[in-house]
Amino acid sequence: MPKVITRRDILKFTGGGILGIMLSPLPWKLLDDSAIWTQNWSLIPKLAHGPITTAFSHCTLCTGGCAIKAECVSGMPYYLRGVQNHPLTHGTICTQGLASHHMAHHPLRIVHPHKFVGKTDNSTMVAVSLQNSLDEIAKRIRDAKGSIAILDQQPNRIISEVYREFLSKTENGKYITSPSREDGMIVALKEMMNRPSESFGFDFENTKLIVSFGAPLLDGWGTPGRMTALQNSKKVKFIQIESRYSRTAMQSDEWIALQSGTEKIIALNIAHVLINEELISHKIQNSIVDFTQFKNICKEFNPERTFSITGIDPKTIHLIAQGLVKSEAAIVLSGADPGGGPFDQETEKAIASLNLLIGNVGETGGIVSRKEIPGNKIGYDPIQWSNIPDHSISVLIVDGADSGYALPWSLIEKKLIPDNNFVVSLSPLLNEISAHSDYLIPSPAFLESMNDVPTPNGNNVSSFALSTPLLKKQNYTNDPIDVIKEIASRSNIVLKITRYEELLKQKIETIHSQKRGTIYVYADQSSINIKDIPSANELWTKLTEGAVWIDEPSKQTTPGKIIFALATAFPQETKLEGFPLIAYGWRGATSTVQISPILSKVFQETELRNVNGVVSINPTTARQLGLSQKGHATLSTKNGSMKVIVKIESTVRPGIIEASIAPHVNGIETPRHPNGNNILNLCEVTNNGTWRITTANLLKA
Amino acid sequence: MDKILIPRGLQRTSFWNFLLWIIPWIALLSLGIYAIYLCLAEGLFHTNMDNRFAFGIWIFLDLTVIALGAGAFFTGFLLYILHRKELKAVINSAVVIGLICYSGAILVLAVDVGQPMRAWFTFWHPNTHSMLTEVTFCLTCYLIVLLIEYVPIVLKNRQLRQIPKFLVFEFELHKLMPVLAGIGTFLSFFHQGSLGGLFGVLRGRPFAFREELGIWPSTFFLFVISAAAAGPSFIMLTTLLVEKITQKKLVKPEVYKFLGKVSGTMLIGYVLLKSIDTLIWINSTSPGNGFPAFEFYATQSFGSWILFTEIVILGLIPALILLSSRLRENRKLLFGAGFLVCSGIMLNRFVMTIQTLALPTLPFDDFLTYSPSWEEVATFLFVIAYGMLLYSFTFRYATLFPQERELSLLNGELSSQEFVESSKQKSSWQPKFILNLINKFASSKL
Amino acid sequence: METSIGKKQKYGMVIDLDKCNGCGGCTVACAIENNVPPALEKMNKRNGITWLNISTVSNNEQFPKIESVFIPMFCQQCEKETPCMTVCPQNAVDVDPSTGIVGQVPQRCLGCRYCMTACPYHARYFNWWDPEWTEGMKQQLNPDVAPRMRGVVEKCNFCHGRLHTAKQKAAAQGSREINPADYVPACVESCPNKAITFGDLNDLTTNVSQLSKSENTFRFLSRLGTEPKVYYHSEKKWVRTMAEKSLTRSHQEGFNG
Amino acid sequence: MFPWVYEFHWTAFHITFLTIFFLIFAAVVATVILAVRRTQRAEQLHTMESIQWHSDFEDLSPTARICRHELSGNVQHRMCDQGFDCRSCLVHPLLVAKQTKTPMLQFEVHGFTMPPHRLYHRGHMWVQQENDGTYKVGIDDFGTRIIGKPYSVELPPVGSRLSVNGKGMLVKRSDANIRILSPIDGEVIEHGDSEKGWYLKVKADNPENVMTHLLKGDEVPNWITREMDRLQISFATSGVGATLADGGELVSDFHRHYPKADWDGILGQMFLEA
Repeated sequence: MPKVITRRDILKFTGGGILGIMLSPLPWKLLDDSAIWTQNWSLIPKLAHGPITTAFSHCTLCTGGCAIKAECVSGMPYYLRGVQNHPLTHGTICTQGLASHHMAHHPLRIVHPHKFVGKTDNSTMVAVSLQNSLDEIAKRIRDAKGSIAILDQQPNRIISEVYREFLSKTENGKYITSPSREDGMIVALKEMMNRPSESFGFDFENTKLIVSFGAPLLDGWGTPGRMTALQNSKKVKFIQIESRYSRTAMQSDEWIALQSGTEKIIALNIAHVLINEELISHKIQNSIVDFTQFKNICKEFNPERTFSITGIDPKTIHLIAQGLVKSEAAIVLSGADPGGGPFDQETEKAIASLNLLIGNVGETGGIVSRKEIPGNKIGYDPIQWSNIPDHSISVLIVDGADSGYALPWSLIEKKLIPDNNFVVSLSPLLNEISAHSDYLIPSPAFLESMNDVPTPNGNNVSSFALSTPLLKKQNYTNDPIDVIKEIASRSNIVLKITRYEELLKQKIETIHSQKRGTIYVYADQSSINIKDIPSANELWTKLTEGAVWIDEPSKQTTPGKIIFALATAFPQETKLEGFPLIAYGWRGATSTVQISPILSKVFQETELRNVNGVVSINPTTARQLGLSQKGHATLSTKNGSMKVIVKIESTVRPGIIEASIAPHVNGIETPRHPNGNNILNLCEVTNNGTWRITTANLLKA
Repeated sequence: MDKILIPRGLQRTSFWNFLLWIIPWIALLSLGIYAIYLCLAEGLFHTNMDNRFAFGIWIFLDLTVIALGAGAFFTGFLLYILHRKELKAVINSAVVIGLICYSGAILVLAVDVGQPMRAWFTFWHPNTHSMLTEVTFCLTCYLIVLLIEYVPIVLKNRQLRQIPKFLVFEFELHKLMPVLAGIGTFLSFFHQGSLGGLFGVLRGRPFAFREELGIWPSTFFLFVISAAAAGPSFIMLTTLLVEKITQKKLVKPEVYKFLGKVSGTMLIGYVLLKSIDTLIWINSTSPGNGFPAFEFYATQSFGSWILFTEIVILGLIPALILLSSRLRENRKLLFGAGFLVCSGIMLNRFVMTIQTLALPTLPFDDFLTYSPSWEEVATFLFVIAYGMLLYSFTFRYATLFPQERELSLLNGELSSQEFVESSKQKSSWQPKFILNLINKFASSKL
Repeated sequence: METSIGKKQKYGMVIDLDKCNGCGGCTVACAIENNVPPALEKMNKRNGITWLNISTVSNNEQFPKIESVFIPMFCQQCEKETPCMTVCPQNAVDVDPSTGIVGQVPQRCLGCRYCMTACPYHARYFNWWDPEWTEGMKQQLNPDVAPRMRGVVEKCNFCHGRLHTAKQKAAAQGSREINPADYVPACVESCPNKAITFGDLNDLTTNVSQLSKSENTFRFLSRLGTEPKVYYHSEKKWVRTMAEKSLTRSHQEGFNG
Repeated sequence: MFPWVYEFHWTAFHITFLTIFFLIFAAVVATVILAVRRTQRAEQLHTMESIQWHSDFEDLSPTARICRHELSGNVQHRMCDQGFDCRSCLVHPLLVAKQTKTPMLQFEVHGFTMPPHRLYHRGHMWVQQENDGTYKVGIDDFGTRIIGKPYSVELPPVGSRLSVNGKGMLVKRSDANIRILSPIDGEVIEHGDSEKGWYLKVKADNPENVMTHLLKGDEVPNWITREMDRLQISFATSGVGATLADGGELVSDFHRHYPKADWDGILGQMFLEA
């Protein structure tokens, strides 16, 4: 061994060392591991392992009542699909429904009762205990100077009955439902026929022509699967009378592009043609008490005069009128885009009058009466927003999770007593309305608790199903029914309720005892007559495991005496100081709920649906305003202004501004995000409870 | 301070001046490192590239830089294989520039790919049909060759050469240089070509797609020739730049003229072939795919002027200047033409990358725009700064221009002449030799 | 390793554009099925990941004569000289000869994005960000599909996970052929209007092979000669004319082309 | 790349492509290995010093590489390509044979003492044959004067070997280290010190051919003239602008007179160090 270590030795050692290491498996293993690491690093989630099972339930995101079949891993649903051959949905669920299992994991999920301290625009959320919140709510109810109101998103549920019972025991309680989209016209119709306690639906399956005034029939209306099946059957002709080139307008057989706000004029113009061309039978004429009066009103709406305002060719009106009478069965529908708000009552009446004039009520393929779900209590009817006096509500409890995308906060605010109101939100998520509340009590998220699914709007027969929980209920959530129970007991109101499940069982017992209808069982796709089910318990089991009860159709009756009570004069032309602003949204995304973050695929990554803060204008309007594609602009109305992005589309009518009321960019931003300002807040809410047209200006920013 | 590292007899600015010169580049380098860190550690969302504009400024500049760095292989080829001794004056500089360009490009590519740790997969399961495989293999090999070629330059540093083994190794390696130059030429031929082929094979991009000649699209050959044309011009320009910055004469004027002539010869061939290729593309390839070629130029920003500029203004004109020995005599024209050549190659690479991606393919596509993010620009500035530093250090501590020592006479010309005058009378010896030398240099125009 | 059992298949689709109402159900179902993460705040149409992207295209008329059509665009599964496959330097794109499906191997993908520039349909998506789900949503990922990491390219593979499951099921039943009902991609299944027909193009009895031969069925950029296996169908003449056009149209229109 | 990885199939393409790639890679590696092997062999054969000199010689300025026959006026222009080793030069004997002039002997050249009985090496070393057949080697007057007073001198130990153009001595100064080339091959048998003067006594390997390559006769004055030129150029380019002639006499101690000059560069050039 050499005594002195020379440079040569060091070099030899280093060189040999490197060579040795290179020949060993170490560097190659490390190289390989580096690649494996990039495939498995902590940034990529680990997939769940476990048994794959199937479960059935129902979507409760909206009132559509769609059945869902869930693929689950270790009991956790990971993929939802429709139930094949389902009699109501025809195996379809909508885009939101596909992702409804995500809702429990929404980034805006609330996991503790909160109160909001400070002014609305910059309030802070403070966690509070449930007991304190309940005490405070009860105290405010006891001390209320004005009325107590509950806003119910999905009426006709069992909990709706509890709400109504609760309100009936308060002084001046008001039961409010969200502006209904599917049956706005039905309300008017019921009023004209004076049959308030009856339920009506549309016998689409037997109809030949549907004339729709802006109803988003092919864009999530009613039970979406029913409408798409109807469209695919090609047995029905769709005529869409709408100002926007909406999805429904696009898919309809005919689109009549009217000027927004002239729906009433067109309806009465059609009525005029029907009367003028003597297309109305004497029987109908006789049943209408104020027919002469109506005839006189319609005279004002002659084709020549209406043409000057609507720009719709009289020939087109003539053809529609002819079609309504000549086709075997026809239905005239109303119902605007959910973001656009409901029609005013006059318009609804004018549209409803067409159905009465052609006599389709109670007829096959027309508007039919349906039997109620057995055991549904009637009474303490909902009140329309327009019928609530301004500044009259002291305490408002908002059920569910109204996103606020289809109900401007300004409308609610108008009805609240200024500076002395109290809003409680029972929502699983922080959203537009719950962010405006004083107290927020987290309720179970979708598919976390057992719920009943009543008849979807617009259906011609009643149905009942259960939304069986697919997800574990979180212990921080409070069922609204328990909250109401607690509030009642603290405000000295005695309710005759037991546990929610008991109520459900009672309901099912009643259905079973009536021996009406059939159930459709999802697992084996079989139909069972209710009479063949031995016990209510078995019906309960079948419904929880995935089945829907469908009522038998009711025997139809003719309308009887009809009073139109319409007093519409031909509108004066008014000059607008700006452009009409038409708000629009998408059923589901703009109705009652927030959307799953995965819906960002549709809003953000395909731009298939515009996000909140995007306005669309025609190229001519763009030139007029000097705006460019995807440019920034300021949209201002009397109510304020906000920054928007301009989209230039030839599909938009020249001279109007279409504004999207879809969710915030990817549906996961906080509602009070400074840029997430809701366009709805710019809309002017009229005394009719609508916000259909606002005058707005668009300036290049 | 660092005098013991500076080659004997070469005048270099003081260490403090040098420090002042490199500090801004180090600052830029640090900014680039930060940008690279962001891209590698957090993801490529730091860039403004997207799914439609999947290649951005990085790929464009990589192609440009590799084309300009072609001087290394082409000079090596001319010197070692064709024995054009004139080029000995710039070969070291060409090798360093080549090394900077190639290593910089590879570094940017490593940032550009989403999973750089998997880069070796290409060697493990290569798709031999892919032009990118060819590029990867050749670039890797050629970078190794360039590094080996760079080693002698470093080993000849004044201190390192004191170690006998190093100097002997350098000497032996230098004797084998023609082998490496040959391999380098072969590799460069293929990767320059494959880089052109990258876009030429894109059947789905009718703007870039070209007919095949053998197994390669025509852009393969166009890229090789255009790189061979641009490389010498770029060496010409960089050498001039170094001369301007250091205020020294580094190479003899003949070298510049020769580089210009080489560049011009290659360029005229390129312009001819490019014109033929364009005509074939306009009349056959593009309409054959259902895309009338003129439609590609229908958009406002990329009109047909771009084609005219590329072929005529930045192609034919500099080629004619460089081919005329009379015009080459004019320094301004010579370097101006060199600049046009480099710009032309840059424009060509821009058209092939950015314009190709900006143009729509589907009938309902939009024309796309893209502007790089600061991270993308900073990453590229990193390469510039890295190149500047590597070149500066090499220039300071190694001999990049063998003629510099001789030519430094010209700097000392005045004082030498004064000396000659005075010594003629006073001294007993006659400095004939130095007189000859000075007269010889003074008579040759630069 | 999968062995190809039974006869050679050539899976393809026909999309009836007249039926598509642009609801986006297919896009969402696809994302859920294939574990595509939701968008982050900065994501948009150009840098997000939608294996199935829907574009709106309108005729060149003015309001109210304007007509629009929705075009779902995703990997067209090119049969011949598959542009993305030939360019991938490390064989991360493969075409399964037994099914004709163009697959992407994200575990081998380098992220060079050359395939994306090669694809004329812009049907390939790069993971510019790390995938992000909320904690709960991570529990709800499809256990059959591996999530992708940042820096790799991904795209539609006709729901390869479902094909795999169907094959396993067939194998368990001792069958050499999968039951066509067991293998339906998520987009096909979720379409409320049943606008997408899926199946074996080689089997002349299937709806899809018959529809693909219909007079009003066309393919985008078929003139490039890559033989895509995704067909489109429309009774509207202007839609078919639009599909045949090259670029001029969108330049002239300029708006939301 | 291997058949068992991901259903890989060999194609003609793969084989061609990979063959080319690996051939190239092998060629590159082989080149480097060859260079390393040659270096090792040079080490074993003790040819390192000569190779080193060749490398240095390549880098010398052309002004320093003038053939001795140009100095003697035998030819007009000629550059040495043999590393100043006329023993291996094929042209040298021919030119010697052509030589007709009788050499003119000079003791003093431009003020430098250059005794004609000594032979001179281009690295400013003289060689003088001793009576005992050994050779004495030292730095010439020109060299001594430009070095000035050295800080220290390292001489090769007795018994060590010298080779022509290899390292002879190492002169250390505060601002420069200069290695001085050995003029002859042989074994060191004795050396001087600061008192006796810095010389080496060498036993030559091949006494017949020891001095063929060294300058002699009237080559020396011309050589010194050229060296003066080179020195002046060095001064000029180092920016001092000094003139060698100071009132007609060459200064004896350059170093003391021009302390600001780039002495490192000047000495390196004058002692043929690149």
